[in-house]
Amino acid sequence: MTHEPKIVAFLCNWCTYTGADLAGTARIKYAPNVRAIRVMCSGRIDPSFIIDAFAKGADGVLMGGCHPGDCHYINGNFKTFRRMPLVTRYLEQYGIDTKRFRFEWVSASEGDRFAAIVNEFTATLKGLGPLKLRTEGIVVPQPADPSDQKSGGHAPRGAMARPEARS
Amino acid sequence: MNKKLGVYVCHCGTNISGTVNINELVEFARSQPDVKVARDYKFMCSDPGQALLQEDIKKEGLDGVVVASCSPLMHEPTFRKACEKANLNRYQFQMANIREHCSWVHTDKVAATAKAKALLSGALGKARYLAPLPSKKVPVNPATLVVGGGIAGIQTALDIADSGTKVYLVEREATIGGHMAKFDKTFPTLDCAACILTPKMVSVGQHDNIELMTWSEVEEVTGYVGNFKVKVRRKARYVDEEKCNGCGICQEKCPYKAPSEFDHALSKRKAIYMPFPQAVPKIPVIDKETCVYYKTGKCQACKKFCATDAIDFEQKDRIEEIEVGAIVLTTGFQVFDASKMTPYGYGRLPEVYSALEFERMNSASGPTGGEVRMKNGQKPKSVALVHCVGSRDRRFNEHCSRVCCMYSLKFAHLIKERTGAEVYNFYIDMRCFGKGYEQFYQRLLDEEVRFVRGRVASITDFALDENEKGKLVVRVEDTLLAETRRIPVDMVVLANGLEATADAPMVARTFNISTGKDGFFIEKHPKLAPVSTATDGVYIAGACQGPKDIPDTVAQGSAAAAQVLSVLARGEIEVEAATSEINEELCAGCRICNTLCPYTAITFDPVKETSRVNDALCKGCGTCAAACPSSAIHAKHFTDQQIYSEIQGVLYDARA
Amino acid sequence: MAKIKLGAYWASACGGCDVAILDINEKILDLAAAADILFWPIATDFKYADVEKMPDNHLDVTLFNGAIRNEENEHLAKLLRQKTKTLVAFGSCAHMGGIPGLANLFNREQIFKAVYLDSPSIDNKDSTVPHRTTQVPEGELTLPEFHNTVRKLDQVVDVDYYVPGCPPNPKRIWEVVETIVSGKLPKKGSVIGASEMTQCDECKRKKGEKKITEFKRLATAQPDPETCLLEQGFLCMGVATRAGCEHRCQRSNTGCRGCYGPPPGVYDQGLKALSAIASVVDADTEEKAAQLVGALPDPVRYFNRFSIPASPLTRRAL
Amino acid sequence: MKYIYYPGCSAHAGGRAYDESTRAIAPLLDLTLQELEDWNCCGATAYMNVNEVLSFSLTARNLALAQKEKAPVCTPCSACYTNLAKTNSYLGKFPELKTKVDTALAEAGLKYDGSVTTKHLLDVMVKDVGLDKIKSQVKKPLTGMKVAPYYGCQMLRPISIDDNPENPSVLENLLKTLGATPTKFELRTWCCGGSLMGTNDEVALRLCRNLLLSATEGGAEVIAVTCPLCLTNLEAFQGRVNSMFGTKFNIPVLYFTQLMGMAFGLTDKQVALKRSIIPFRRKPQTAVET
Repeated sequence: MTHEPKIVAFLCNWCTYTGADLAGTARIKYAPNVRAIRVMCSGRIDPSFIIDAFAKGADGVLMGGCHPGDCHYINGNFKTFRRMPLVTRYLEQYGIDTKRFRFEWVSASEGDRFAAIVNEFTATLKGLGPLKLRTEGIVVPQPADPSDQKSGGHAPRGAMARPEARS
Repeated sequence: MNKKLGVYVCHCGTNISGTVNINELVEFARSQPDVKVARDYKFMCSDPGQALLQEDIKKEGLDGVVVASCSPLMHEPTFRKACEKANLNRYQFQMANIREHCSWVHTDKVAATAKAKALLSGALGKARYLAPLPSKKVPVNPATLVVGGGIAGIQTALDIADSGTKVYLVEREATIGGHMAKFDKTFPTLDCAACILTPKMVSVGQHDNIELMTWSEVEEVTGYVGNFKVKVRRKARYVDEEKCNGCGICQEKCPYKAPSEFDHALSKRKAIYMPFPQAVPKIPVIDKETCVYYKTGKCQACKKFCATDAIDFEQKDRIEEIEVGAIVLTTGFQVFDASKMTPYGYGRLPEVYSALEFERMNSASGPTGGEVRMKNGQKPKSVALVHCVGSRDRRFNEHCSRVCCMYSLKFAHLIKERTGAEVYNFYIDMRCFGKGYEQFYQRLLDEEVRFVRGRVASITDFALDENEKGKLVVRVEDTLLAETRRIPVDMVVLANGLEATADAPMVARTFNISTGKDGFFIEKHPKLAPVSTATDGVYIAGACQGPKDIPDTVAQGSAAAAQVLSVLARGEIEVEAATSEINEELCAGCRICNTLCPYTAITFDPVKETSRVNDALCKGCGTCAAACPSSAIHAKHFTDQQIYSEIQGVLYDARA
Repeated sequence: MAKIKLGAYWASACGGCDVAILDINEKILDLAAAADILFWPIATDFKYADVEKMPDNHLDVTLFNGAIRNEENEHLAKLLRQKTKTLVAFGSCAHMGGIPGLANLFNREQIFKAVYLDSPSIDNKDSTVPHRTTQVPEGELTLPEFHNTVRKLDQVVDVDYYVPGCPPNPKRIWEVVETIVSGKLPKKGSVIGASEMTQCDECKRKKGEKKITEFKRLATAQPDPETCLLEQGFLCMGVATRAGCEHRCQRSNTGCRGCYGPPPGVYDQGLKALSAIASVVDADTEEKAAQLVGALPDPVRYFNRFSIPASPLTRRAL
Repeated sequence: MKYIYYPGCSAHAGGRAYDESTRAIAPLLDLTLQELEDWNCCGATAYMNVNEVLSFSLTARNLALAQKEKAPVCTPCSACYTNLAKTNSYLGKFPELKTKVDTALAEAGLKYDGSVTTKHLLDVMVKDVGLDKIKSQVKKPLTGMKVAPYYGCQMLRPISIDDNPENPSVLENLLKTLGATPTKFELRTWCCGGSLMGTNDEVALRLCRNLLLSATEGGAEVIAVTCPLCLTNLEAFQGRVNSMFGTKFNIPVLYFTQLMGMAFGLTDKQVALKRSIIPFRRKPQTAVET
């Protein structure tokens, strides 16, 4: 059976998420590999989220925001495009093909474009095959639990591990 | 922590169940940790559907609800209300979008179901860490600021003030009235602009609830909807507004003259002047450049004759601070500078006029007393009206200015009426979309005004033959006759386009809104929120939002007034509860976040050496939280932990 | 009060941590007074066998410094875990992988090639590289297995406390010793001997609003000693690094390297610093932004200098 | 300053005065004009209408030859200028055209990478040499000389020299620098009729007549031109214009380079005055004993 890549998509509420909704209402069909996580602004997307998604088994990460100049929060996406070039190079240095990470400006009216991007991205990832990371029996570090203020930066193993996450 | 979550899967008729295996999804939900109940229903948004989760909240004591149905943009408010009715905080509700993002866009049932599981497990992941947030309300200051005293600002100010609430009207010029005050007639009804405008100007001047601030500009705006603080620069007028009674003797006596801005230099005004006789307020201003006193220290004619001793040569600018609950921008437009279009010879050929110059020429109170006259005093025997000057032209403004066709028709009529001259309209397309506009066009056709379809190439005073001698020759390709023509005329009137004011970007920054590619202010939604902006409590009306004729401008002015009044009427407004918050225990005061907030909600406390979020200003974009290097900033309802858990959730089936 | 039984070990590390223990100077006597040192290869003559002979949990506390690079490190980590009540990851290498962790951007073969074959200063005609076992006339010689990946201590054994720093600040070390002796330890898994806040809390430099117009390097520019290095365009990890070291680097007019690790609640120190610093570059177009942050020569080695094994990806994809 | 000089066909025929005067003044301005080896027709006139690819290939050959010289190409002829500039931009814009042209060039063992910059002589004089340098060479200012500055079309359209094509001013500025008085010349950017003179002379003559009218109305005593074709049409056909429209035009037409030469104090021979059909009499103060 061919490999079905898993794509985590961080979408801003006002443009790209709405654009994806439009693709839905317009019944534009696209690959089922993308799983959207809604944030209010692409500026909310902490590079750690992207890396965490890869660490947790995503084969690709897609980020969507408003076109620069159209940001609902005036210039939230400015911070996004300031960070993303570094994220790309960070991935590169960690040996992750940068084609596995895309950030796109998709407006609320570009449902068709959202679909096209997902299809194209899925095809690229199928070409690359599953992402193979490490590991000689290393447990993925888990995000810290803020309620646990004294933790060593990385909470004790499996702090947030859920049974379904280990397969 | 131990959560009690309820999961509700919606069939949405067959919209979802047609593609997603509902039973499998419900079973999956049941298998998930923390899930107390999992049900499905045909239409979750229906009353019985809502009742379903409300009962569970009460019976099972759920502290988190996940509905897998349509997009949150569709029904999140519905379900949030439902939860609140059952005493579960609205922020403890989470939605999984398995319709727009799943059943409607996929065909393969197996794949769609697998994805639905991922989206649901993501929602559960987030729900595990959802926390209740209290809704916050702030009182609204009942005063309003209107910026710009053109017809839009006048309309807005009057509508609001008539409702009995306070309005500050700030105008940068010495008088209100804006462009409309320069017009003679208005299309298509041809009623006199002054007759309909001046009464409104007067009632603004006299209104008990309107505080008029002319010769003033807004310097700085802080605060947020309901509670703005505004700094207004009252420019030195050199005339004491309290003392002056507007008798006008100073103007009479002043010996020095300068070209009149109001008449576009077609006439002269004094060094101390009111722009035009019907000015409101009736208080003159001294033009320092022209006034001889500031050069020699001599003269003082105005001071000598002023009965109320209102002249104050030493007056200085002063800053006035006002507090308002809402702001309406009606800063209007500027006309395209035709001298940029060299082939039309504006500024080079004396008989080529701009539209506003021609408006003044037509005005009874204008330089020629309403007579259409050439510089030599003669009536023109033929006049050319050139449309789309600086509009629909990629080199200058791509947009259509919407009013030029109509005011050119108005000009055509006035010229015919007053001179009987032959009138040519050179147009690309006639755009007569408004009420009564097309009829007006027909009427002009019947008045035998000439219409030549084609963009004018150039205007020259070079004559090729006798009948071109002493005339202006309009060279144009007549696209209906498919030939190039040379049409000699006595006078040319250019239909200058409307464009955003040069300082629009600066104004936008001051009021924290944005401008579009064409330079005009951007409305919140082009169709459903035409006078709102991305900044709550700041509204726009009239030509500052895009070229508009008077009816549309007035309509928008009233619309903005209605928006403002609905805010004021509420007395208090709910502010976003999902804001950012800084844990001062962890904030080391690195000040990374200080410059990031587009709403200046983050301020630095030099004493505590920590930053703090003003959550009334915060719109909850979360940009600061993403940047905070010590995780001291906590983006409520989109916390790191909620998102990490959601990531884990959507990857439920991935190898870790 | 009974003396505590103390152990200290040096795994894959430079030895600086052990030296730092000695840097508590005359207090070393108080230490000797408060604790019996039963195992400390750098200072005293013990054999692994001595440790193996100890009953389980014989040692009260072991300060374990260094990362887990090879089989020997791993064996000792497991052994000491078994013999110790309270195992402390001591110093950046044990805490986060430290400088040895940078090797996770390569694999064993690449490293051997660089070290034993390509290094210009090496004379190795018959291209010898380490092997686990080697046959010699006298019999078989063995070397500890060299792992592909460097791990931090808690990726091998359960760790009770973490003392960050490369090396830990002597003042902090003494405080840690006092805490241990007093027995008033915080809850398991805590970082001790460091502040809960970031460097900026202690750093005395003037801090204003941040807007980075270009990235500068000490090689080519001289920072003003009074104002925040970051504001001047000099990279400083202080914003995302625990205080406690007495901001040694900033005081010597150079940017913080991040050895004290992330403050509580931060998932990955490097990514947080990356996000923070990139967010404040003075760029309002994508082109400008790409060009500005593009000027950073080596993001990962900078932002994760001490923490690659602790990062979500832990190493370069194999 | 070194340029690859592309005279174009007319400079060696009808436009010799242009070529000679240019070569005469160049050294005074430290301007090295190295004629392009083995140049061929620029592809102007009929070619463009008969066979575009052929036309572009011809120009491309010139550019390919110039490419080896590693210096910008400078031509005095507006038609040549237009064709060189046009070819440069089209080869960049239209890959399919480029492939065709490349094959054509390959036949001749040539290759063109689009790197050559092309300039009109007037542009070189005013923008590269500079008015200051020119001023420094003016020995006999053309004081009082009323000159109609004629640009023609191809230097400004479709690809303009460094000036505002709708309202150019470089030629006026140059004339002022020489001490002359540029006159009002409304039609200074209009077409002279170009090669229509050969195919539809009625139209061409009417265009010429308009130009002559506009020029003389401005009170000019001489017309300054920047293109051999313009000169031919405006000068050689004044007789036919007169007989056709009953006008009495008799106005000399000179190349701006000739005027420069005069101002620099060169002899009538050096600036090839004698080649004019309509003789131009120099005012005493600019005349040089020969």
